Amino acid sequence: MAKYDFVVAVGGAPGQGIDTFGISLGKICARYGLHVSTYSAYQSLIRGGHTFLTIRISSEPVANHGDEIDLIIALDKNSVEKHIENVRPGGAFIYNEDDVKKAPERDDIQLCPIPYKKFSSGIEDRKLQRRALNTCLLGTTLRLVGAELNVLEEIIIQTLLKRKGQEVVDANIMVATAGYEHAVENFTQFDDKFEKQEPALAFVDGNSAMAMGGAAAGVKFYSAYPMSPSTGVLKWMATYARELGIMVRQCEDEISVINMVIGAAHAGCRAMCATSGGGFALMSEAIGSAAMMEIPIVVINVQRGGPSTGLPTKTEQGDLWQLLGASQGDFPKIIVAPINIMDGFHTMPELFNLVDKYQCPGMVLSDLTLGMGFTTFDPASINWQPEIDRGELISELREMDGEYLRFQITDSGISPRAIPGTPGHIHVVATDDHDEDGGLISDEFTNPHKRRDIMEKRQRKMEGIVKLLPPPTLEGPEDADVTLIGWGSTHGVISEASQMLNGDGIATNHIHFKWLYPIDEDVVNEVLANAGRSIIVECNYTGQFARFLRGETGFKADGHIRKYDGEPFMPHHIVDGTRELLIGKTELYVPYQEIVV
Amino acid sequence: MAKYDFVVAVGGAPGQGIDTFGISLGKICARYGLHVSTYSAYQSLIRGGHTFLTIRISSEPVANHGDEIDLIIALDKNSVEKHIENVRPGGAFIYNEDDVKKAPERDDIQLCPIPYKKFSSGIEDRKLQRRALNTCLLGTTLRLVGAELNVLEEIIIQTLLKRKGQEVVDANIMVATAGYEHAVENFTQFDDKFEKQEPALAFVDGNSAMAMGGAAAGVKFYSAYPMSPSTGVLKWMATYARELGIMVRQCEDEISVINMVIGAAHAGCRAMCATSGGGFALMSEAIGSAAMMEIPIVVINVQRGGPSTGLPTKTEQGDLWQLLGASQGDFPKIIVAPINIMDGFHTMPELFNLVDKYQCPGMVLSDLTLGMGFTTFDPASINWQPEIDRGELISELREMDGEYLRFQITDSGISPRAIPGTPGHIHVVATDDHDEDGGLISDEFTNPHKRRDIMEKRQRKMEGIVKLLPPPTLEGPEDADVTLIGWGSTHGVISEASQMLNGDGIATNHIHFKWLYPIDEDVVNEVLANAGRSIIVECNYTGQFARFLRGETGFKADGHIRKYDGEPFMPHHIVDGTRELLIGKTELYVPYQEIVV
Amino acid sequence: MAKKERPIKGAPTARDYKGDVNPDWCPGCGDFGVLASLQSAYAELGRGSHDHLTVSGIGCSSNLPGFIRTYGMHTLHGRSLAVATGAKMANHELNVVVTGGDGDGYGIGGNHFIHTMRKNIDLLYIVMNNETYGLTVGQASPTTVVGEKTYSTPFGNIETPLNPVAMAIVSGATYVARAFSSERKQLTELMINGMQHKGFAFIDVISPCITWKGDEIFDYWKERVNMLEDHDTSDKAAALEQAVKTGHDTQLGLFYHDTNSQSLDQMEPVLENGPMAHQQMGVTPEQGDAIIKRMM
Amino acid sequence: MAKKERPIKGAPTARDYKGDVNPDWCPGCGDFGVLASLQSAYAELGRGSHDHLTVSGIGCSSNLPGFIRTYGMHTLHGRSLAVATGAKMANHELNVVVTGGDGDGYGIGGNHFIHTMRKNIDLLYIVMNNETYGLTVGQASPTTVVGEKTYSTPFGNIETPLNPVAMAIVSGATYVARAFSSERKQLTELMINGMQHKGFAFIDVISPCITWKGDEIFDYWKERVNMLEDHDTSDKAAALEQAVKTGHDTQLGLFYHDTNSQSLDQMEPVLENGPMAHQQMGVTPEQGDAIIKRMM
Ligand SMILES: Cc1ncc(C[n+]2csc(CCOP(=O)(O)OP(=O)(O)O)c2C)c(N)n1
Ligand SMILES: Cc1ncc(C[n+]2csc(CCOP(=O)(O)OP(=O)(O)O)c2C)c(N)n1
Ligand code: SF4
Ligand code: SF4
Ligand SMILES: [Mg+2]
Ligand SMILES: [Mg+2]
Repeated sequence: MAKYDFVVAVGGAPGQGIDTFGISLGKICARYGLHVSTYSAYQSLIRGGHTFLTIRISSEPVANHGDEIDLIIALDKNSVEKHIENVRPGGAFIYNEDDVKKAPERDDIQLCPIPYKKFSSGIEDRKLQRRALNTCLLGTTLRLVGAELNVLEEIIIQTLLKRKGQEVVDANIMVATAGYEHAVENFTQFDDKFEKQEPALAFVDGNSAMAMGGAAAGVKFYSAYPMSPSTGVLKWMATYARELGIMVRQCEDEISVINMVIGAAHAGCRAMCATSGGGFALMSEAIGSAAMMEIPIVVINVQRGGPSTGLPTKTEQGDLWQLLGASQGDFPKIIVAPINIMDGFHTMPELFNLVDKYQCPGMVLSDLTLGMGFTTFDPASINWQPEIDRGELISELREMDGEYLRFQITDSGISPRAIPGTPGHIHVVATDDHDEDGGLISDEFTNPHKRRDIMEKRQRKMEGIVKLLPPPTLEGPEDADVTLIGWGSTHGVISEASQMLNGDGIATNHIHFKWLYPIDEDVVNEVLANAGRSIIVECNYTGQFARFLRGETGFKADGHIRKYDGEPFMPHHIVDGTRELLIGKTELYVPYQEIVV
Repeated sequence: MAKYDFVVAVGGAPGQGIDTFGISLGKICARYGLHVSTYSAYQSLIRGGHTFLTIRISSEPVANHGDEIDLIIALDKNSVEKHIENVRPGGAFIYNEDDVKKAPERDDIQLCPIPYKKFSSGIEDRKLQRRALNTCLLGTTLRLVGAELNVLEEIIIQTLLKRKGQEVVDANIMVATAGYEHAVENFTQFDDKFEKQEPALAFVDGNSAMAMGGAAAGVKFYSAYPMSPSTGVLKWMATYARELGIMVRQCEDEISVINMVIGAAHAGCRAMCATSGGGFALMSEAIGSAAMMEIPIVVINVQRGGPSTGLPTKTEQGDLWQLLGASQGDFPKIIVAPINIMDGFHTMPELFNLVDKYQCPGMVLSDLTLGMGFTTFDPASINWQPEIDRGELISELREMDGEYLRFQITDSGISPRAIPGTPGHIHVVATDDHDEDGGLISDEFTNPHKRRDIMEKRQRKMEGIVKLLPPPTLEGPEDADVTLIGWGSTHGVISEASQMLNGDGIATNHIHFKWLYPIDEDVVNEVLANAGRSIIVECNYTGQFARFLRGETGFKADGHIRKYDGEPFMPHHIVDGTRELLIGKTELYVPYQEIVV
Repeated sequence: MAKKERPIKGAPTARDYKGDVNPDWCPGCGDFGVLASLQSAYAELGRGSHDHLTVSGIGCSSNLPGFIRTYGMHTLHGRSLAVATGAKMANHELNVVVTGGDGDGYGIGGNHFIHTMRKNIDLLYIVMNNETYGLTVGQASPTTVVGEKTYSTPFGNIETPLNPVAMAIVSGATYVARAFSSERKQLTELMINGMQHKGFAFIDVISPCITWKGDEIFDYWKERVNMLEDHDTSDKAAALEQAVKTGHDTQLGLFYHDTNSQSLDQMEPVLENGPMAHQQMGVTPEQGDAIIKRMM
Repeated sequence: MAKKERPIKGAPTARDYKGDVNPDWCPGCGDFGVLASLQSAYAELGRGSHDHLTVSGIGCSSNLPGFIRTYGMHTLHGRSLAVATGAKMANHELNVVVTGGDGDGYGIGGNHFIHTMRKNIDLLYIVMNNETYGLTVGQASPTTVVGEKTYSTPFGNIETPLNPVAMAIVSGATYVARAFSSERKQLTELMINGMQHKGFAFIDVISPCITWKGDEIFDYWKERVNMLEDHDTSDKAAALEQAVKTGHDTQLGLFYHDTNSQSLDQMEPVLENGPMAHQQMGVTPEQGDAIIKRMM
């Protein structure tokens, strides 16, 4: 089968059911075994807001929203005006003809006006009528891409019957059918059509994937304060709390959130929380306290556009230095940036095993693109029973020679950790520095030699950690002319850009960082030795990763591609940037964002 | 006159008046025109605490507490036992003979037991009797170093008469005289003696110096939440609030502290606050908000030993990365680390002029050594009327062509700033991103092009700032074999170590960083081009500055001397470390702390 | 939002306080009523529009300063009271009004809430209480009632809501009221009196969120609210008794008014020479000498 | 402080709860009385010493967990209640007691104070209220009285202190008392009952700081305190009326006891299967399948 690669986008106002459209279409693709990657350009839900959801569909795994849009569905007049130019020549544009006085003018695409009022006149409930528009246009969409209507019907029943009742289901099926049939009669299908492939996939967003990963890793305590774009983790956790036996608490603020996580983790639960930049800032004091008390916790930061409240609904990779610098002093910590949505799932058990073993905070750096994006995955690729290694955890009375020392000085820096309630291991953990048995160094006595010993004990854990972290990955030819270097969420888009460049005859490879801290200088430099003309691609202004990487390894890239306008990279941004940088006029390329929402 | 260089140390329990001893002796030195540098190794004031105050006295300016102690005064038994070994051979040891059953044994020093009970038997108030011990031993001290008793009498009157009354003054003078006379009869004076030199100096601690600098810079609003070792700034401000017309507010927490500063600064005051690591962590969210609303503020972080609550009474340079990473996203900011106590004074007006001009947050990185240390200074060296440049501040109605745009896009990135209350300039500042007139980008509309423009406008300010910041200083021969590199508070101790190395025939120079962020890569590399075998000296575990400097400039030092046991460097630590590193067995030298409190 | 100050001819009206930007709230949101009342109240006060400073945190309700023609600050989530206190201390001649939501003020901002009241800072604080985190799509807030199903409590909230009016009285606010955004006249009056009150004035305004609470939410409230009557607003214990009452009805009106206590700016001696922002900066040579003398 | 669990023979006594480290408080500090009472109360409760978790913030008073033979956490300044809530939710079979100071609990920790009470978390919270920031050498705290000269208020404090007892009642604590560290018997009893109370129990303990308040501070308090008598502890309005009383005298005793409300752990369905810390971790294949199904 030839590669299928098709991009659908849908625009409209909040409340018009863009999410529903996206989830339904996503699930339909999943049932066809087609892979999906979505990106939603949206604003906070208040009047005047506008959402533009891009759904890329492919017969092969895909992890970015692509360069061109084949088909756009406009749910309101605003979207007609805004997005008529965004369809590629030869594409199609579906809209509600009741919305527009004058039909949009473009003769290089197929215009597909839908007489929605007519189709929906049988629906008496006005609100229901208004809300079903998206389903109608989805019917039309399915016909254009060659998908079957009955899959949509199944999904309507699955998602709406229990929550909304038969009437709503019937209305939706009715307009979907009308939209579909109208297309059969009036519009031309795309040449490339949906074809079923095995296996059928599932459809998930990035925040849920991380929550699922946490649940699989054995998280028993989750606390949160709402903050876009991280709130989806809370939603998943709250939804599955009872089914899976997870304690979920919403707190008065983020300070409370992380301190509760610390309390719960100390008492024996795997515990985590998620937030975004501003919430993370408030948590930063407690990150250091977890390290000092040697309590394993996991904190997820789903980055959004900064600085400050910034761009709550836009993406950025702008919090790397915040995580690197979170809390005063030096202490063991782990920072990891999942490279795609499903990697978010897999990362959680990996990280929990590490933080349990090394009794330190672990931080996950996701972002809006990843957290609020959707992808498809093969259910068989999910390991719901990953290895759970809790490290040296004591929860029962045991034989000991001599006293139990909570912070025993060991070669590995790891000291066996007893949880409260365990007989025979009573101890105090403190955020003041302390000696092996927990006695305070600072207040009661201040011994520089003990301090040095315990500081070195703690920091020795970093030596163990750094050896366990996988090196950055190298994809593409070993000796390439150009090397694209990225970190975290941009893996998919850089990967595709790299393939495009190779296709255009520019030998390119791709080095990608997932585990960000600690970094093993020698190991990383060995990987970087494969670099050709090197270009670091990241989604922030100052080149946070480039500066960090140079500090840790001395590696200075030849050029940089950076974006900080709130919108994520599209593959051609990187391809164009690479060409510009190769010409050598500049060391920094900042792509122009063509699609404006 | 030959160089006079003498180190006195006094040990005792809190409540025994070590501070009083130190301040009195310091002032006496100041009146003699002698320079002083003090370091107090102390613990939180609770029972069992112990303090050991080192006072270095020199005929030349001095900025560290030296390597050897010539004279120790023990105020309690504990100090006799603990510190008898800390006197250099040939030195002297003064103690209260009532405290000890068996006289301490050392035949290479002069032992000076004082029969305090006998001397003070005339004081009826038991508490007063107990409290005057330090004055008695100070009397003895003065005799040993060849200072005159009447200077102490003057100081006793100056500091005690008004607050405590005649009885207390008389008792203190009585025991001081007894202590002095006893020494005349029984002990030998040191060969090197106090000699008056001009001008007479003043005596100040580092926190007060920064507060004074703030006042001179025109600070009108100061808020605080107590946190060691920064609380001295609050104390100075509260003491002088009424006299100087400064609004001083103690808040419920550090979050409130910085947000009040932001409010006050927005309303037109120069405003600042001070805290230590944990308090700064809580402030970090608001740092970014000041940058986003383009409100000039100054935040002082007086570092202590970390991580977390850590070592509240010990020193460290461990918060550099916390400041670099404070708050999410990229934004303009300035970080400066004063290099000695009086530099703390001078830094404040410099920094305020910069932040007013560039309307961004300024952060001062001091530490316990600097903040709680004392120094002497020539009153004539103090400029109480530094230039105050408030930048483009609008506080009156004025002619404009067109609308006032608070965030007008300009080449410099600077937009004229009107303060509330000014007619004709109404506007809203927001922590959400916004366009030129303050309209929200994020919530109401989200335009990537406007976002890019305003982000670039803000960041352009960094280009202006970086040009104004002085480069690191180079002291010593230009082409030296060894280059010691330091930052902030270690200037004095590195400087002395460098001189000692030169004296020992190892050609050494010293590069020191005060302005830490932003860094001009080219300018700094030009200075670093003078480096011989380079050694970075800093007071933390991971080499925070070394890693930062390498990231910004690519410079990788040949060796490192680091200390993280809570005690500050002494010159010989650096000299010894340099020798070790020159031998080349190691890249990292961690000095052993000999004096244990 | 740049809001060019309009020359006001004659007595100012609410229109003069309309901003250039239209509110971006959902049509029907309770916050519209609060905005309109505040515009009327500012007009009624009769001062120049540049003499007011409207400060908010983050939330739907906190977008308000963008829609009003005064100086405005749209600060961090939960931090409006601290910022406003700083501004007021810097220039106590400004009329500083703080607006925000229940999540902003009672949730993350709870500590500033109680301490700003304790200090009796001369502010008017208006909380648009919709019993939800509106902007973050409808999680339970500190005032969400028990049993309610929300984004974060899909099986029903099990945490008791807090009582803002009782909390305010106990914490030291000196003017404490509850209002309803649909009762515009009362609300406007409470705002005017609150601005004129010297000290911390607090109005908890029921300001329903139709998006997360449903269209029936206004009817729900209309049916429950009634006016506080025959009540001695100077009696703290009585005010508290009214405030802690539970049951079906919700009382609107002024619960407590302490006309004796002084606000912090009245008690702060350094303000005797006028607003800090306009006082002489720096240290005079004489002051400098006096300081140095104590260090010698 | 490692505190090897001592085998307890017979009924436990306060001695069994003595830590290995001697308190580092100034001789005469009020906190000694609180420590002694807590040791008695733990002993009286009769559970294994490893079944207790003593959590504190930062401050002189917050050093307490180091001096007592139970599991202990000495957390961040102001954050003890949040940490304790997490621990309690993770293992509600632990007896979790939180200790700290007025600065820690009412200052920086104020938001957790009101919200932990609102949620009626099953903790005993003991605040050693000395009306000062003891450890940071005596600044004004949220309970420092007007006029007092401190490190931070050299000309006298001008801010009204907060009323912890009234605040607790209004916020939703279900067991609210005031005690005096020198009235050991009453204090111990209140602690025992507070630990046995299912819900948030709060004791504001006057625990004088002799170092920053002077030696006369005990006499000052002895002369003012007297016992709350003839008071119906189940009547919230009456409790509030007592709590907001001002004047020379300070009442000691139990102000409010709500025996009807349920604590959060009692209401939380996920705890039906025992403490979270001991429940099965992870997702079973069946649960996983059910989750995936909803995503297809
Ligand atoms: C530190 C921080 N945490 C979380 C958020 C996310 N956030 C934005 S608005 C909001 C809730 C607003 O609720 P409320 O104050 O009640 O206002 P409403 O939208 O209901 O009017 C939250 C949690 C934030 N901006 N900053
Ligand atoms: C975030 C933070 N801010 C400030 C401090 C400094 N600090 C330590 S103890 C303390 C005050 C303690 O007062 P209180 O809780 O009343 O306890 P007390 O010493 O009076 O018993 C402060 C402000 C800190 N450790 N952390
Ligand atoms: S979401 Fe609710 S609170 Fe926000 S604007 Fe809409 S109706 Fe108002
Ligand atoms: S300073 Fe005060 S509170 Fe702290 S230990 Fe001493 S007497 Fe107790
Ligand atoms: Mg709300
Ligand atoms: Mg206290």
